[in-house]
Amino acid sequence: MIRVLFFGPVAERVGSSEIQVTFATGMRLQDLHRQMQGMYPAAFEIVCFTAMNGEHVRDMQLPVSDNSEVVFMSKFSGG
Amino acid sequence: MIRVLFFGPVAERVGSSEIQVTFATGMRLQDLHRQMQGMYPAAFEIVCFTAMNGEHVRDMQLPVSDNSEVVFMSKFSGG
Amino acid sequence: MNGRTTKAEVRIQQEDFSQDEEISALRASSKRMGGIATFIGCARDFSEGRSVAKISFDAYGSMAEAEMKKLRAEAIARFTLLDARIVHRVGVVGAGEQIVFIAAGAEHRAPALQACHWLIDELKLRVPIWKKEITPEGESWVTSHP
Amino acid sequence: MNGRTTKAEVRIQQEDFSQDEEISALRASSKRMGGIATFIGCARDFSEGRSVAKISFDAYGSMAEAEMKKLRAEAIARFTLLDARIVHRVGVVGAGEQIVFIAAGAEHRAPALQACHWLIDELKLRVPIWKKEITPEGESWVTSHP
Repeated sequence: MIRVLFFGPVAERVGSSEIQVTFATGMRLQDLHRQMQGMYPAAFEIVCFTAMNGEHVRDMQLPVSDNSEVVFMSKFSGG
Repeated sequence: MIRVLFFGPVAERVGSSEIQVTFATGMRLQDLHRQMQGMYPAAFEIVCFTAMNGEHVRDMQLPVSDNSEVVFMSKFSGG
Repeated sequence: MNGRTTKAEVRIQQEDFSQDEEISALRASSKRMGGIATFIGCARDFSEGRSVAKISFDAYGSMAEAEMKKLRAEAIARFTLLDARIVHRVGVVGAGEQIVFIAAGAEHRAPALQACHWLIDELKLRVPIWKKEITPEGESWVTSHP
Repeated sequence: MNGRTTKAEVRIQQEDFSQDEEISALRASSKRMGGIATFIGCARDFSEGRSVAKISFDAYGSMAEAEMKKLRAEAIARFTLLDARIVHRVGVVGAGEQIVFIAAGAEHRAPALQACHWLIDELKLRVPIWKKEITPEGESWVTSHP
């Protein structure tokens, strides 16, 4: 299982702050992104950062391991 | 009478924080400066600013009026 | 060091913070500290032409705290600070209330002031926190960096 | 404005100051204040290779206060601040204690941070105050601007 988290404006557009996605062998971040984008197109209009297991990820080719925590995030507005 | 004030390191070298100088008609700041410098040469080695009646003065040709407060000051070190 | 228990240098919390308390914790780390620069971000009652009653913050808490810790360590190394502290509130903050606190202490003033400016700029870019403005007309998430 | 009596925006005083009190007075001036930058100068216990126990300040009080008021007005105009405060202690200050406090509040963070940096730099150049370091080996007036 992959835990996918959403926060702030993305969570609002998804209508949920966490969903579970079944892990598949050979899965890459871009596969997960594409799958989520298909399910929540409005939310993914504003997604511009991805984090895996608490770290910023720039390379979407990165493989996803089982039990990972992946977060698709919009631009930050803290401070 | 002119009140001449000294502060910090200048006062320490003069050995006093205030002296009275007799006013003379036509007196300019440079005259007062020269007179004080003759009396307290060690103090005037470190004097680099002059104030008259609470305002910075750059033009030492300025006339001094009677009852003025003149301050000969070393470089500031506040903050 | 002096027997008092002080709060962590980097925190995300709902409650307000005290500058006096933060500065005193910062100063306790070294008597060589000649300059301390701080920045406090407050909730404005007006933004882009609308009045704002409250601001609500959502955060990816574990990552936000980890990023703030990295920022603190980077600032200490980059500006040769003696110490630094970062506190960010989450939850609901009323207009005029404090949101974020940054403090940087160094031997001299220039590195402290530069580090403080750098820290708040980087925090806005790197730390996963989102604000929603609550106005009399409704609510909306903020997406720009003013 | 809100019925509390607050201290003057620009002061020279012997006693220590509270950041919480100063910041709360600053914030009371406007709810449009989004960014507050502060600078605190502290007495270091070490300067140019010697340990320093205390610092003693002498000031040309009336002119120092007038210059600090001019600095505040100039900073408010130059950086479009909503408010600013400057407090400088005189008399004897122990190692590690606070000497000077500057706060600048603006709608956004950049002008507040820039104004704070400008104010402490200009204060050191323009305000007639002198410090003497009291060390175990003796006393000496400071003449440089580190």
